[in-house]
Amino acid sequence: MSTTMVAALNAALRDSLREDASVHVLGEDVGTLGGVFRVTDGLAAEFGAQRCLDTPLAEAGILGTAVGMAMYGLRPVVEMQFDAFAYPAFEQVVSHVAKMRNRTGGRMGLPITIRVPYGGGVGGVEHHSDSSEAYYAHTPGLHVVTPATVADSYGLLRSAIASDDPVVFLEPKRLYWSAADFSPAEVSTAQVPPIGRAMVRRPGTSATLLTYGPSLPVCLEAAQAARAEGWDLAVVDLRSLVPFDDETVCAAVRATGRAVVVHEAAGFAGVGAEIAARVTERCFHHLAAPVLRVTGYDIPYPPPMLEKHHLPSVDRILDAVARLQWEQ
Amino acid sequence: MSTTMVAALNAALRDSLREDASVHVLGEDVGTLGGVFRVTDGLAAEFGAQRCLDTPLAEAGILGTAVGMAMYGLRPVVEMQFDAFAYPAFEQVVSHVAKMRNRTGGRMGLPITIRVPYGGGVGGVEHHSDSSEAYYAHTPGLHVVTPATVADSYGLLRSAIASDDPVVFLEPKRLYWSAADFSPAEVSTAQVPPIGRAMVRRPGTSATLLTYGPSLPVCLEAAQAARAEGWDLAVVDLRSLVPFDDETVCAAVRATGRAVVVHEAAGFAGVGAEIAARVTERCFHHLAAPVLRVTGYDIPYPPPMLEKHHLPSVDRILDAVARLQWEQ
Amino acid sequence: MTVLDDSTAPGLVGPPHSHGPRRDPAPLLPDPEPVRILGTPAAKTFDAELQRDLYRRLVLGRRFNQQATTLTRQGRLAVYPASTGQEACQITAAMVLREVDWLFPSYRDTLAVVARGVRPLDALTLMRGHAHSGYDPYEHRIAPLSTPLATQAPHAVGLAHAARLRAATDPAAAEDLVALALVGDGGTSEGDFHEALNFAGVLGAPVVFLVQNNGYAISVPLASQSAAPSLAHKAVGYGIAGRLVDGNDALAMHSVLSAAVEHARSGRGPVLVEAVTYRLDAHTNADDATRYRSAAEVDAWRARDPLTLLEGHLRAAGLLDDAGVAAAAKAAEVLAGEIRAQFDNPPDPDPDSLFTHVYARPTSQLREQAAELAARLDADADAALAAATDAEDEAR
Amino acid sequence: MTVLDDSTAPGLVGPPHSHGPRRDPAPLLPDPEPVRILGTPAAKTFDAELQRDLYRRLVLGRRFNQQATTLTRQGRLAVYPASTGQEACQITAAMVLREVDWLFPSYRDTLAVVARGVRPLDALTLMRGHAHSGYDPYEHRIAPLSTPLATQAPHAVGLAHAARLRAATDPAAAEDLVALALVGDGGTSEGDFHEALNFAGVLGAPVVFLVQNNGYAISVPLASQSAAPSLAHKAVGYGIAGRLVDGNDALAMHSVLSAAVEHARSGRGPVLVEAVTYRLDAHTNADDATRYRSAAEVDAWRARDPLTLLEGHLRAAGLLDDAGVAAAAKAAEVLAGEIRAQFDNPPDPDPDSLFTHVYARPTSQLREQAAELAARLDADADAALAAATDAEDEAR
Ligand SMILES: Cc1ncc(C[n+]2csc(CCOP(=O)(O)OP(=O)(O)O)c2C)c(N)n1
Ligand SMILES: Cc1ncc(C[n+]2csc(CCOP(=O)(O)OP(=O)(O)O)c2C)c(N)n1
Ligand SMILES: [Mg+2]
Ligand SMILES: [Mg+2]
Repeated sequence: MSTTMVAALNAALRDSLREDASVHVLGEDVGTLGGVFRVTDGLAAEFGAQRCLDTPLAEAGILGTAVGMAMYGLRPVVEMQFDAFAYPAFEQVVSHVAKMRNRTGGRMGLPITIRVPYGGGVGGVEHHSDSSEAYYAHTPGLHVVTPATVADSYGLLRSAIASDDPVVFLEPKRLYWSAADFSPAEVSTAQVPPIGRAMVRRPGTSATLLTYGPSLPVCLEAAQAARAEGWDLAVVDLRSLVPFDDETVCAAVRATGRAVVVHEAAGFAGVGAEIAARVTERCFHHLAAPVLRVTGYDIPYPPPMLEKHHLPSVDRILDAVARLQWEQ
Repeated sequence: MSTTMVAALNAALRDSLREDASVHVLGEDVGTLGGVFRVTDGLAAEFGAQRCLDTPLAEAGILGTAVGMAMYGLRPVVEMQFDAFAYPAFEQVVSHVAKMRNRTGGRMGLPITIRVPYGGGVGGVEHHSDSSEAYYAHTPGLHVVTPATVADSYGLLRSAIASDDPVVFLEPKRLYWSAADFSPAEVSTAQVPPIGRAMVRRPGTSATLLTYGPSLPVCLEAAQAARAEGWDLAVVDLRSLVPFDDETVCAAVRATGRAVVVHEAAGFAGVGAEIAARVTERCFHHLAAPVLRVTGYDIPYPPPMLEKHHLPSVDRILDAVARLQWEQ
Repeated sequence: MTVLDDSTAPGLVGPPHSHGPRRDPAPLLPDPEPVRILGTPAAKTFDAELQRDLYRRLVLGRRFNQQATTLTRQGRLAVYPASTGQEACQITAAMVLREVDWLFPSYRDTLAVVARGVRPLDALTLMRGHAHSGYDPYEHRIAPLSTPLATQAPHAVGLAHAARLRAATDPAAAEDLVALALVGDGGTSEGDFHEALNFAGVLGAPVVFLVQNNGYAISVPLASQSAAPSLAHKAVGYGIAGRLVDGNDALAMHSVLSAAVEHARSGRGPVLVEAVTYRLDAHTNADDATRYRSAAEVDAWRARDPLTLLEGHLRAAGLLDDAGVAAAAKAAEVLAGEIRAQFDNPPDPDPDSLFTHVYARPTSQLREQAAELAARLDADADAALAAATDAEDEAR
Repeated sequence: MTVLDDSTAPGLVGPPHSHGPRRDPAPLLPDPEPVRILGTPAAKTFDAELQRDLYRRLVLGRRFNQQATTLTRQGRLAVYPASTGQEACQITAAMVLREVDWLFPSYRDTLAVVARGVRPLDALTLMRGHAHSGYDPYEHRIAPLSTPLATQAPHAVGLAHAARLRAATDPAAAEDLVALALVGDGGTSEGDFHEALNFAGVLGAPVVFLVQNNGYAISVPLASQSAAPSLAHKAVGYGIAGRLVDGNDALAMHSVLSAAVEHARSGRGPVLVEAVTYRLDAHTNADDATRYRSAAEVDAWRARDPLTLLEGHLRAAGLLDDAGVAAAAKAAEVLAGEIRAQFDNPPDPDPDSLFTHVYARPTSQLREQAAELAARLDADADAALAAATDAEDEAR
């Protein structure tokens, strides 16, 4: 069965709402409209306007309300309409959502899922294409998860909603309409991927690409193209930025001795810096070259007509691979 | 003349207000009270309540108002009372302050200085000790500056206010009461340090400590203590996180072949990760060991009675230095 | 048990506590129903030339909305949030401002920007996807269209406040300006809206906030947005004047908005104006409005189309005839043709522009990154040239 | 020029536009002056036992504030923001709530937390610096004291809304609860305050917002905080009821606040109560209030001390005599002694607690970091032990 990422996410929400009466969806336009990306399509009709609530237009208010709901034992799933429109809720995220369990000595956890469609490549006007993962990944107390495949969209969202900890769930919006042969109905609970495990999407021997979310397909394409240059590239999909799967990542890097990190967000102090730094700390003597990064430039996200230059491309990835000091 | 950091900052504001009629200070309690740390002491009395304005208690409103003032040609200097209380203004910072010049094709720059007392070590209750530099450093369009000495507090704040770009000016609050022999009156314009240059605070031959703000004195103390172990440590004070002084930093690391980055903020995806990653990219074959990091743990900032365990200490820095693979 | 006779202990309690004198709320509260002029005696005394002018501008405005929507269908605009049905608000917002004033538009207000004199191509640059903002904010005294909702409202306050500050210290440079911030009904729910109104009230800044209440924030109806008697009732909570007006009545809009602007200009403080209107088109060309509102509702509001209302009134008043209608329509076609011509061969953006305006001067990091991109583009161009030469050689 | 006689074109325009029925603002507006009971005829009918109870609790509250302030001088508390002068607000906020209800305190509201039953040491843990929050929020139905101002207000709305949701789907589990959120006058300026009130209004959630307007946000006086006729006038902008009350009149506070709580409980919607009061002490022990307010002002408010007012009234009413005053004072000393005892040998925090509650289960990264710290502490302990042994050896 061919399923899009949007449909898989929708199925995950639907199944969660069905199985657990404490799950509640809320956000701007999630009800009648079914979300601007249709991820919540049909949920209000099936579960009622209260289980899938159209809120006033105020992101801090939405998340703050969700905090209160979670305090009372519900499992809110909040939709932020676009990456940059989650910033008004930043104080609630950092000062409450991330910290509540800790500040109450473990007595009050907040099982909130914050869904954020993120990243570019969809021709969005300004403020509609930010990659904001580093802000969340640097904030202790949050889990930060981002699926790159249709199956993971379903599975990781189920896991996020089931988690007793808050999860920032970053949905790569340019993969929303990607499709795969996948049937949510056939996924058993045991098959749902846990949060915190990376996945080797392609084995390889020459060098390892470390990536996540919207950049996974680009990396797979680059790995394919690299064969013509004689490189056999491994590709690791991180899936979860926090917790980070040091084990899988380090094993994959040690196996090749060379690595490139790829993401859309600006490079400076991005998550790629963390990955490069920790891989280097842990695999130093296995490395034949420094871990390189292919990322968005250190600029505000560009207007649609220029975004192709900004986004990591197959060419830029291959250029970086070429700089991995092969002649040594 | 013995001058505290608070006095030096106060002098910088005073001299800026005096020399440039477009400079305006605004924030919570900056007027009559002179700020909760007394950094704005006496300014309202000298320059009037309008030049040093007590605003309503709303950080997004303060910064948004400052944006409008800057649009009209003023140079607002905003005080955020504490690190964590700058988060309500995060959307204004990221979506407007950082982007306005870019989104208007260079036509509208925003010469705003955002002063943020940051970091711990002062026994503050929760939300009063965050190190938030990574959030800003990852946001293209901002300069991020943090002084560590009394003289730099004066000079860098003068430069920040004079800058045509927005500057997030992070003041290490636990150094507020540190004092040095320094007289603002004797600083000529030519001596004011430019934004973007790191400073080698202590030359050394064994390994290089890279640090900034509140961790500089700790690193200098560690370098002193390291002599007993036979290590001669260099200490670099970054002063400006954005723009980053690759030249000075890389030269200092190449000279020793070993480096440790030290900061208070949580390590994961912190600025230290960027420093480690970029130094490794640029100095790989000069490195005898991976660049290590000594940072705050990946936890919400602890309560006062536990903060000593969380903050980078001389011991932790020396432990890291010891792990720099000397026997190799 | 003895019970106190309060006359026995008057000194104990004294007058009620307060922190300063209390302002009278009455003048700050809006009328219970929106101000209207069309169909009321006031219409008779309304300047006739202004009425005709309003009509011509509304016709141009409507045509602008149509043409821009057509451009989205042709793929020449990435997106367009039309203000069809809200033209009386858009046009009067631009008209009541003097040259010295500033406009702070929201993402739906391209028409107001054009009405204030910006070239359509430049006003639409954001929606075309060529650059973030296509006009010079200082040339036109218009802030960039704000996509994050309500975030531009505090900017308006700050700018208006700054103008007062300058006037106080440097009377020679004094500009008696007003800042007009445009916000939607949905935008009033944001914290930034609240903070802006509060700052404006406390500072007494010359700002007017115009809320175009078109009944929806994308799909969310007003009832899910606010339980207030009217959005104009929010004003009293900030000590500023609240006004409620029929946003589809161009005469009322012009009258209430100019009064508000002059109220602010004269130093009597900020004003919050709520204009009750309706968005006749979908949220944007990408939206399917049938998902959340009925055809009957749209039809009822179409019957209150601001253009139809004004035309009917002007004809009945003898201020407009078929020739006048035809002349206005012809001018609108000229405008549409100009827009099409501007979009015919618009320049392509320069990739180097990615790096040039992030800071006043690029950092060394940005210079490195710009050089990397330039080298890649050169290599691509060389490769393309080589491929073309090869193809030519082969063809020869 | 012919001018329209509006009677000629009635169909053109029709009734004014609106998006649904308009709510009557009148019941939402507060009285022009704060509600008072002391010194009014209403005092006569006020339950006598309740009056005596209020007095005893106010005396305890005052003593609590004094004792906590003393602890800061002794270095046993890192900081204490006293609510001296605001005890009538603090005490009644706790009293009017049932066990099922929730309290959402701000950082100044330790007294309300203690008045609701939390052990003083646990309520003061945050200020002591031992842990972030010392009580179990579920045991007492009290959220942690909120330091970021107004941020807890939307939490109150969400919790109250959630209780309604559960009651609707699972009547057996229904709890008729009310959430009471405490905010300062300064806190009303924050965007979160606005968004919370708006959500409460739209959701019709059973929430009461109590604003303790003590005239200052640290040093900033009310006039620099808001230009509104009263802070209670903000309510109408959210379609919720606004009430203004004398916060130093314990009888009025109890009466207005219980009515508000029962209004919310009965499903009639949220209420915003503004209590006009005064903070007699400095902002915290670290603040120097003489920098921003005059002794004369403080004296004038000291004359309106809620405790003095109530005592005077009760004595005049024959409800209190010297013996009653002495008994209350004695109970207060017992409380103070208990607090001192609790602070005598409080447990030290465990360093491992840094890592245990960041997540439900620590990540592998946190386990590594915890192990590193534990190893370092062990090494330190070993070194200390060795040093001690050496010293012993030497001494021997
Ligand atoms: C801060 C923020 N949140 C969400 C959005 C996404 N968004 C764009 S338009 C819109 C609805 C706006 O409604 P309203 O303010 O009534 O203006 P209208 O579209 O009716 O003109 C939303 C939710 C945004 N642009 N900014
Ligand atoms: C979001 C936020 N900004 C700033 C502060 C710093 N701060 C602590 S108390 C205070 C004043 C609070 O005034 P008010 O709300 O009137 O409460 P009161 O102190 O009078 O009880 C300020 C500015 C804070 N705690 N949170
Ligand atoms: Mg709208
Ligand atoms: Mg106060």
